[in-house]
Amino acid sequence: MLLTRLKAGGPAIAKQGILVAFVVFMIAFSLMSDRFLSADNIMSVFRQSAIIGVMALGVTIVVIGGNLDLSVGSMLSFATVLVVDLHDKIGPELAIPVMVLATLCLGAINGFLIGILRLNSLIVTLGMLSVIQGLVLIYSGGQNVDIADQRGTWFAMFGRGAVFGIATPIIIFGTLAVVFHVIMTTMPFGRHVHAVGGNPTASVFSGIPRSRVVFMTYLISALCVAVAAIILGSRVMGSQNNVGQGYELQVLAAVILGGTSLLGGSGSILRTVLGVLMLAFIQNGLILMGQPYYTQWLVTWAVIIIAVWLDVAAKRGRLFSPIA
Amino acid sequence: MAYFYQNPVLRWLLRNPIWGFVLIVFIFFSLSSEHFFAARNLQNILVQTSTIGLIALGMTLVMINGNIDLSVGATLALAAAFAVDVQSWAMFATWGNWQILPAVCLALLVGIFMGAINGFIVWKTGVDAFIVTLGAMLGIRGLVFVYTGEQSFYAMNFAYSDFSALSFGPLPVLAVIFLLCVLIVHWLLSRTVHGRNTYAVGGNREAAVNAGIRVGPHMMINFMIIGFLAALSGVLLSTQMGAATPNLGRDYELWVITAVVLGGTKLTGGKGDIIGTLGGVLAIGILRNGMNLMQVPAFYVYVILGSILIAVLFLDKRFNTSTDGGLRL
Amino acid sequence: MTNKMKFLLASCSTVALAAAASADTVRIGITQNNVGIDSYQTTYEQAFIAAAEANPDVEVIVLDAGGDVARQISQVQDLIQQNVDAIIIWPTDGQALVPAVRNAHREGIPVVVTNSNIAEAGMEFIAAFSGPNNIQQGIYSAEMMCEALGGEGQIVQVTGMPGYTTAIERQKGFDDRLAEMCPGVTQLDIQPGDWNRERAQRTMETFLTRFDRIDGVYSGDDNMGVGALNAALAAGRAEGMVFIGATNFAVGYDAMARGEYWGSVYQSPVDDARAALQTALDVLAGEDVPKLNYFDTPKITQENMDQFDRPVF
Amino acid sequence: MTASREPALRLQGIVKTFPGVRALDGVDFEVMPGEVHALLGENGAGKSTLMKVLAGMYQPDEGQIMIAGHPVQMTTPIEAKAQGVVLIHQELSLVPEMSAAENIYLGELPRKSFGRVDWATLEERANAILKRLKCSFRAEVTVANLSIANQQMVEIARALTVDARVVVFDEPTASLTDAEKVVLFDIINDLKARGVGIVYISHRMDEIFTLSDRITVLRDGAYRGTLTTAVTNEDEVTRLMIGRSLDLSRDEAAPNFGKTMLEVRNLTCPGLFENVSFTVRVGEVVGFYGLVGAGRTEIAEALFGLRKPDSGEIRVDGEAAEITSPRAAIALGISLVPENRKEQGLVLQMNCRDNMTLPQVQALTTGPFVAQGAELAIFDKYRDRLAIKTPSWKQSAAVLSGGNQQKIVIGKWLSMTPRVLIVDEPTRGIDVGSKSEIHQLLRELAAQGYAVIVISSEMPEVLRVSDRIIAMYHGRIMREFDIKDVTEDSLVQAISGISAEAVA
Repeated sequence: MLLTRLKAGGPAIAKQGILVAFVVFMIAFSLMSDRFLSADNIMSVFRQSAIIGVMALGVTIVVIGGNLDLSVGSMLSFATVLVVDLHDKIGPELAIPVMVLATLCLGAINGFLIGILRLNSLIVTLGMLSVIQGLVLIYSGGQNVDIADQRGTWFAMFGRGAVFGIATPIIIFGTLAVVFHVIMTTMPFGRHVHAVGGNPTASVFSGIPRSRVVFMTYLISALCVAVAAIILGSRVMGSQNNVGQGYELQVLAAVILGGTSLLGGSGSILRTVLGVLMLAFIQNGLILMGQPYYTQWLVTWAVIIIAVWLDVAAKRGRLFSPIA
Repeated sequence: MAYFYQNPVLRWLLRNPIWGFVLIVFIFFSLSSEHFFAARNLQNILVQTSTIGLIALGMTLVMINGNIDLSVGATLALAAAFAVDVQSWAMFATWGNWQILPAVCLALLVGIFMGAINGFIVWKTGVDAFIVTLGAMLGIRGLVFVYTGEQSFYAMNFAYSDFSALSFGPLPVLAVIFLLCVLIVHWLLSRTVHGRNTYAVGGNREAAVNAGIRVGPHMMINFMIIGFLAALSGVLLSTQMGAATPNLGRDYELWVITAVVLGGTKLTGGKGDIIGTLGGVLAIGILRNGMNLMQVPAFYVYVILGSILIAVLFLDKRFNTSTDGGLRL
Repeated sequence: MTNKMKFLLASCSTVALAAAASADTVRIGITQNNVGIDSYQTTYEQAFIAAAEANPDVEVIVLDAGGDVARQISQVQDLIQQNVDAIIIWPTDGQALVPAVRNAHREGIPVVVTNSNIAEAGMEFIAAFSGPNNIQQGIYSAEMMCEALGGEGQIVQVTGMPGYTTAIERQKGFDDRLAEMCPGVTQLDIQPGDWNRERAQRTMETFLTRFDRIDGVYSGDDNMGVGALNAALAAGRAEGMVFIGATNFAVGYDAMARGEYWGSVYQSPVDDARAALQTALDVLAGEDVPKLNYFDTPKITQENMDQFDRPVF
Repeated sequence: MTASREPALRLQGIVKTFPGVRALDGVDFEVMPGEVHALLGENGAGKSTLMKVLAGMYQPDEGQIMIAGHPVQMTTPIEAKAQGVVLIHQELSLVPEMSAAENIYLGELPRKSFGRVDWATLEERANAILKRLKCSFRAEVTVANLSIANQQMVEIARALTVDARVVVFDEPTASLTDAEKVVLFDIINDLKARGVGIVYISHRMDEIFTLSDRITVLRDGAYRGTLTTAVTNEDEVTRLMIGRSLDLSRDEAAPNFGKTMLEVRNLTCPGLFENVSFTVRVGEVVGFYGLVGAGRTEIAEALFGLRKPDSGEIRVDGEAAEITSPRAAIALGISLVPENRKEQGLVLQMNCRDNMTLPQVQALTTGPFVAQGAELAIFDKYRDRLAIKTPSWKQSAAVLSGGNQQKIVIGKWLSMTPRVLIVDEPTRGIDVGSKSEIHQLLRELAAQGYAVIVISSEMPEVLRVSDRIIAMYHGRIMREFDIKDVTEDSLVQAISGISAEAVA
C-alpha cells in the first residue's frame, strides 16, 4: 500500500516527489517524441529556462525567508526596458550598472516595507507589481525600446553568446544556482534566512538581525531580476513594457514545484532548478508533441498539485490529510 | 479626544478605516469632477463594482477560513463561456428566451463544481490553498481555452444582454443582485452557524476540529460558495457583453484579494467581515471611476492604485496592531 | 492624502487636453485596448492626441482599458455618463463590446470603432468603422508567403495573444487564403507568441528543434517576427527561411533592409489614429460616412520598402 | 456521592499504535462518579494519546471504553461529548475573534431555521454557565479581549455545557494565578460533589496531592499502577513515574561567590516594572519568583535588549552597558533561555545542531563558510554534557520531547559561554525526571562560575536552585531573601503583595 510504503520504505523517494515526477515526464516525453532528448533540444530548453530560472533563485531565497515576491514580473519589465533603452544612450558598460542599481533600489523598497516595516509581503509586492508596471510605462512613454546595432555590441554575449559551446544564459543560470546553493547551505547568511523564515521570533531571540536578513533577501531577489533582465535584453535586443507580465506566477510555480514551503524555513535552490526545468520541459515537450499550448496549463495544474501533495504526504507520513 | 471615542459614528469608522477612505475619495471626486456626483455615475460605479465585488464576497469567506483562491478569474471566464454557449445548444432551440435559464444554471453549477474541486483537493491532500488554486488558475484557464477553442462566444439572443440594462427604480439590476448578495453573505457570515464556524476554522483550526466542526467539508463549502459567486459574476459580466471571451477575468484574483485586504480581512484568517469588504471594493471602484472621469493617464493609475494599497496596509499596521506587546522583535 | 491629491491633480493637469470650452467644441471620448503593451498602441495614442490638439474645436477624453473587456465596458458607460458627443472604441474584444455599443447607440451617441472591428451583430449600432482590415492583412501575408516560397514548402505560424480579435482575424485571413492559393504549402504547426518578442523567440526555438525543415515563418506582427528571426539566426538556420510578418515595426523594417526579413504589412498607427478621429468628426458633421473605412495597409517587401518611411515604433 | 459504584468511565486494555510507535500498550483506567483521579506520567508516557482516545479524537486499535457500564464507541469529539466525556485542553483552544458564548458552544451553536444561530438562547445559556463559574464577565465579550485566566474560564465553561459524566482537565493551572487556581479548585470540588468523575492531569505534585482521590501512573505507554492519594507520598509516585527515586536535596557545599557580574539599578519600564535594582555575582543563582505578570520576564527581556527601558542603568562586569538588541546583549555575554521554547527558543524544522549554534553561526566560520566541524564539536559537547537524547544531529528539533528541546535551548546558550545566564521558566511543561536534571545542571553552572538568573513560578523550583530569591509583585521587587532565611510563608506573602508596606 502506498500509504505504508510512504512512511516505511520509500521516504527517500517520496520526499523527492518532484524528482520522481521529473523522471517520469522525461521518460514519457522521450517515448512520444524522438526529438525530445536530442542534445539540441535539451540545450534549447535549458537556455529558455535561464531567465525564469535566475529569477526563481532569488524568489526561492525570499520564500525560504518566509515571504513572497510577486513584484518580480514587473520588475523584470522595468529592468529590461531600462537596460535596453540606456544601451544606446550611454553604452552598455554604463547601462548595466545603472540598471542594476535602479533595480536594487526597487528591491530595497520591497525590503524596507517588508523587512523593516514588517508589512505583509503578499500585499506589498502585489502593490509594487502595479506601481513598477506604472513606472515602466511612464519611463518609456509606452514605446518599445530596441538596440540599434544588434550585431556589433558586446552586450549580445549575455543572451546570445556561448562559451565552449554552452550558451551564456545556461552558464549564468548554472553559476548563480551553484553560488546561491553554496550561500544557502554553507554560509551564515543562509542559516540566518532559514532561521528567520522558520521562526522569526526565535531568530530574534538568537540575536539574528531579522529585519536586515529579510531586507537582504529582497535585494538578492532584485539582483536576480537584474541578471535575468540582462539575459533577456541581450537575447531579444529590445523590450516591451510588459515583457515580464505573468512571470511572477511562473516563477512562483517553479519554486513551489521545487518543494519550497510557502510557510518559510525550508526549501532548496537545487530543487528549484529542477522545478524550473520541469516546467520548461513540460512546455517544450507538449509543443514537440504538437499539442495546443493550453494543454501545458492543464498538465501544469496536475503536476503542481501532485508533486506538492507527494511532498506534503511524505512529511506527514500519510497520503491523505487527517482533517475530517 | 473623549468625544472622538464616544461618538458612535466615529468609533465605527475607527474600526472600519476603509469606509473613512471611501468617504474621502468620494468627497474628493465629487468636488473635482462635475460628472462624478450624478445618479447615473453612481449607478455605474455600483455596476462596475459588482463584478469584483461578488467574487470578493466569496473571497472574504475563504480568507477568513485562512485559505485563498487564486483561480476565481479563470472560473469566471469558464462560467461566462458556458452561460453564453449553452443558450445556443440545439436542444434549447425551441425554448425562446427560456433558453437562457438552463445556460445560466449550468454556468453556476460549473462554478460550484470548480470550487468543489479546489476545496476537495485542499481538504484531502492538505496542500496549501495558495498552491492548489495557483495550479487551478492555470488549469481552469486551460479548460476555458479547450472549451472555447480560443474563440469568443456571443449570445444570439439580445434578451440576454438586455437583462443587464434592466433596473429596479433607480438601481440597475446588476447592482440589485450585487447588493442582495452582499446582504445574504453578510447574513450568512454573521448570523448563521456556518458563518460563525468560518471564523472558528480560520481563527483556531485545532479548536474547531476539537469542537467537532468538520473542517474539511466546511472549507469545501466555502470554496463552492466562492466558485458560485465567481460564476455569478461571470454570468453577469457576460450579460453586459452579450458575449464571453476566453481571456475574461485575467488578474481579477489580484484585485479581489486587494479589495478584501483593504476591507480589513486578515490573510492569516479568523478576522474580517463583509462590511469591510464592501468598503474595499467600493474604494477600488470609486478610485477607478473617478480617475477615468478625471482622465488620469493609465500609466499613473497603476502607480496610484499600488501606492494606495501599500499605504492602507501601512496605516492599518500603525493603528491596529500591538500584538507583540512592545517587544523589539 | 493631501500629497496624493496634489499628485493626482498635477498628473491630470499635465495631460489636460481640453481647449477652452466653447459652444461649438465637440467632445469625443476614446477608449483604447491596451496602451503600453506595444509601441503601435502607444504611438497611436500619441498621434491621436496630437491630431486632436491640432484641431481647436475638439476636446478629447482619452481612456485605456488595459486589455480588460470589463473595464472597457465600464469606460464606455462612463463616457456615456459624461454625455460626450461621440465615442471612439478600440475593442478589446469584438463580441463583448456589442451591448455597450448598443447602449451608446440608444443614448444617441455615435460610436466609431477603430483598429479592429466589432462583431457582425454590432455593426448596426455603430456609426462607422475606421482601421486596417486585419483579415485582409492576413490574406496579404499569405500571398507574400506563397509568392516567396513559389507555392511549395513547409511553414510555421506564430500568432498573437490567444483570444484577441486581431490575432484571430489575421490568423483566419492567412489560413484561409494560404489553403486556397497555395495548397502546396503546408502549415506544420501554429503556436502563440503573445505579441511578445521573447516568447515568440522561445516558440520558434522549439519549432526549430521539432522540425528539420522550415521554409517559412508567418508571425502575427513584426515584433514577434523578429523574435522568430532571432531564434533562427541563433540556430544558424535563418538562411533561406522566409519571414513574413504584419504591422511593420522599425525592427522588422531594419531586418528587411538587411535582407533577413522577407515582407510584412505596412500599417501606420498615425494614419490609423488620424483616420479614426477624422471619421468621428465626419460623423458628427453629419456627412454620409460609409460603414467600413479601411485605411490602406499595403504589402511591404524587400523590393518596395524604399517607398515607405521607417516606422517610428 | 452517588450510590452507584459503577465507574463513570472505564478503559480496558487500550492499545493504540502509530507507525513505528506503540503509544498505548494495554492501558487500564477508570474513574468513579464523584472522584478526582489524577493521571501522571512523564512527557511521552502516553497521557495525551490516552486523552485523545477518551475524547474521541483517536480510535483505539484494541480495548474497550465503557461509560456507566455500557461499552461505547466514540469516533468524534462530539460523540464523546454526547456521551458525557468532556476534555479541557492544556493549550487554549479558543477562537479569539468570537464571543465567549460562541466559544463555549463552539461546534454546537443552537440553531433556528435556515441554519441561523439562536443568539438569545446561546447567550442566555452561556451567561448562566459563566455565572455558575463566578466569572465577572459577560458571554457577549469577544474572547480576544479577555485575560488569559478568563479565557481559561471560558475553556472550563465548555465542559459545563453538557451534563458531563466525566471531565478531563489537562494541565489546567499552567497559566493561572494562585487566586484563579482557588476558583478552579472550587469548581472541581463542586463538580465532584455533583457526582461527576474528574480526570486530572498535571505535573504539579502539590496540586495532585491537594485534589485527587487516586493517582494512576503511566510510563512508556503502559499502565504502571494506581495509588490511593491518602496513603501514598511524592516519592512513591515519582518512583513509579520514572522508575527510580529522585534526589531532591541540594548539595550543600558552601557556595563560593565571586565579583558582581551584573548590576541593575532603578530599571523602569512603565506599566511593566519599576525601579528594579539587584545584583548577580559570579557563581550565584538568583531566583526571581512571582506570579504570572509580575514583570519578571519583562526584566529579562530588557536585559536581553528586547525591550527598551525608560530609565535605569545596567552594568555588566562593572561597566555601564547600553543594550539595544539581542546582538548587543550577546556581545556583552548575556544569554537568555526564553520562557516559550517552541515560539522563542527553537526553529522547529531546523536540525538540532543548527539550532544549537544559531546565535554564533556568524562567528563560527572558516573563510566565508560555516565551519561545520566546529559546529558538530559544539553539538557533541553539549549533547554529552546535557545528556540530550537524539539519534543524530540531523534530527529536526520538532520531533524531540519537551525536555530534550529545552536542553537544546540551554545548550545553545551555554555554548556561548555567557557571563550572565538568564533562564526563564526552565522546566515549564517538562516531566519530573528531566526537571531534576535541569535543576542540577543550573546548580552546577553556578558552581562553574556563571552568574545565573532563574525566573520561575514554581516555589519548589526557586527554593531548590537559588542562592538568593527576589520576590516580585506588580512590577516591583518586594523583598530579597537569602536562601538560608527564606520560608515558604514569607515568600508567598511577598509575591502576593501582603508585605508591601513592610518593605516599603
